[in-house]
Amino acid sequence: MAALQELVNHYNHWIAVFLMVAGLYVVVARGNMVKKLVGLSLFQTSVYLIYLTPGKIIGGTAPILSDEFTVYSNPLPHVLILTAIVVGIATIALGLALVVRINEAFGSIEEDEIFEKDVEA
Amino acid sequence: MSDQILTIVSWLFLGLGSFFYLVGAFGLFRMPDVFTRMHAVSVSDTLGVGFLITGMAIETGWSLNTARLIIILAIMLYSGPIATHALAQAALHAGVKPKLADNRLKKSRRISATREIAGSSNIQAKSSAPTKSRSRTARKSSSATRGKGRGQSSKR
Amino acid sequence: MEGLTEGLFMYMVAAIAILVALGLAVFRALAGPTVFDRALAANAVGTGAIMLLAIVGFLTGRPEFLDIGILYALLNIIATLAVLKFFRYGDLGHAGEEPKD
Amino acid sequence: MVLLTLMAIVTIGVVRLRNLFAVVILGGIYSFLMASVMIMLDAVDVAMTEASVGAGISTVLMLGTLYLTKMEETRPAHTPLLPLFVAVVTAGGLIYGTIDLPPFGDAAGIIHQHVAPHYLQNSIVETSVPNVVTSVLASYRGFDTLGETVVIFTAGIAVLLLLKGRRPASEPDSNAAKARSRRRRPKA
Repeated sequence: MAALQELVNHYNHWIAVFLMVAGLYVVVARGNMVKKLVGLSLFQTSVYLIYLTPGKIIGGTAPILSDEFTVYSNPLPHVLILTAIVVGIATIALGLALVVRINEAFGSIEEDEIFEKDVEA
Repeated sequence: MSDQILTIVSWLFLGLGSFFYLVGAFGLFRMPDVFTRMHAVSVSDTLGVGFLITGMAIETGWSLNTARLIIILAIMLYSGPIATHALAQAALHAGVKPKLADNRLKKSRRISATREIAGSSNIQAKSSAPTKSRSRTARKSSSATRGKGRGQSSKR
Repeated sequence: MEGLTEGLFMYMVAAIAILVALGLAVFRALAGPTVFDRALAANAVGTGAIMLLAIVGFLTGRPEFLDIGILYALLNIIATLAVLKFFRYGDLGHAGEEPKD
Repeated sequence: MVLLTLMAIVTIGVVRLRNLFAVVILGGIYSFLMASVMIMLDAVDVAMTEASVGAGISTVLMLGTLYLTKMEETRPAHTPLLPLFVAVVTAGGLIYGTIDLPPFGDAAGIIHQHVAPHYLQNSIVETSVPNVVTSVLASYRGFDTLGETVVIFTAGIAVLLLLKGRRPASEPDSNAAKARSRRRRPKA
């Protein structure tokens, strides 16, 4: 029973940790640059989840004020994450543009092949 | 009294919607190839969503939320066929052959008959490897009818 | 769910049905042999997200958020069409169909 | 919880698949699921942004990049034992860290004590905007938002500079590049 309580209390955190680690793994282990960027966005999304989780209050409602409700979830993480999402997509767009340029210069988006060609050149 | 009737009616709609939605999802899960799966998804996209939204609208009564629900329903009713059409066109263009489609063609009747038996006995077999086919229109029409038949039989 | 009165029971049923449907669609997206299966499953997941949003709005008593559902529906069709156009023509900006802004 | 589990499953798919198209499509699914989770966590504004950015813009951007580059990932050359080890160790440390976090949905958590009550009580008086997120974003933390806009502007300029000097390999190429830079505009 205590274990179940623990699971309910921390399930969001654990999933966020899993997503984060999966993103980290993709970024580190995969050589394909587009895949790396997907992993980067996975990592970012897990951070959103970690931020938003403590802001929720059970029985609370979204922070749009209304006369019928008194308990609201915390609006502060929402604001931070809004900023983070928009900055994140800017990062991804820049990374994708870099990938396109790299593909033009080296004819490949695989890390290993690029290293080989770089050594040759 | 009329409130109660409305509640019961909305419950009915919600239950029917849930049922059809599940049916569509199971079709997506079990159907053998892209085109039949598309057919199954259309069940949940039209009947399921339609019943669910109608149920919610009845529950809400006349308000702004009803208008929102109706807008969502309209968008989904328009966008569903467009997306499905584009999907079918793209799949055919890419050379994905509808499964069990060629038993209407005379020349390969015998082969396809055996294939049909194999296919119907093993519904969850994965779609066959994409092969190029020249006579696309004939296959398309026959696949449509076959897809419908299969979908209805699985629904019961 | 402490506020689970009888009127909300059917919403719970619908929510569970949609969750199951989402699970099946996700399975198809993972297992689907062709890319079109995945695109179809993505479309189904988008639909499920919209319906879940609406149902949850009614469950928690704040159905004002249906606006977001409209946005989801529009996004869903745009994303699906983008993917399919990509497969059909191999390019998003094909044949002058790119919107001129 | 079910949604979170589904997200984890989709993540496994993203990690394992090598067809980049499938990865991008799964990324779209992932974004939709994430947006649903955010709805559950009462973050409706964030959910809206995540759906439009994650499922809309980034899918389209990734597809454009895939068109300009390659569609299939090569098989990894060496077995990823070291990254796996690093990932598992990191996961262990992070999970150890989560034990001390306040339980989910606790109204007595520290986060709810300090700044947020002020916003919730006073924003309607001070800014007369019912949506607290909007009032905080645009009024209390307006400079943050300005900085964010500057970041996007910089990124847009950088992308333009990167893609501008491209030699046109073929006609549709330059079209797509233009489409990419054009599509970036309205978001900023």
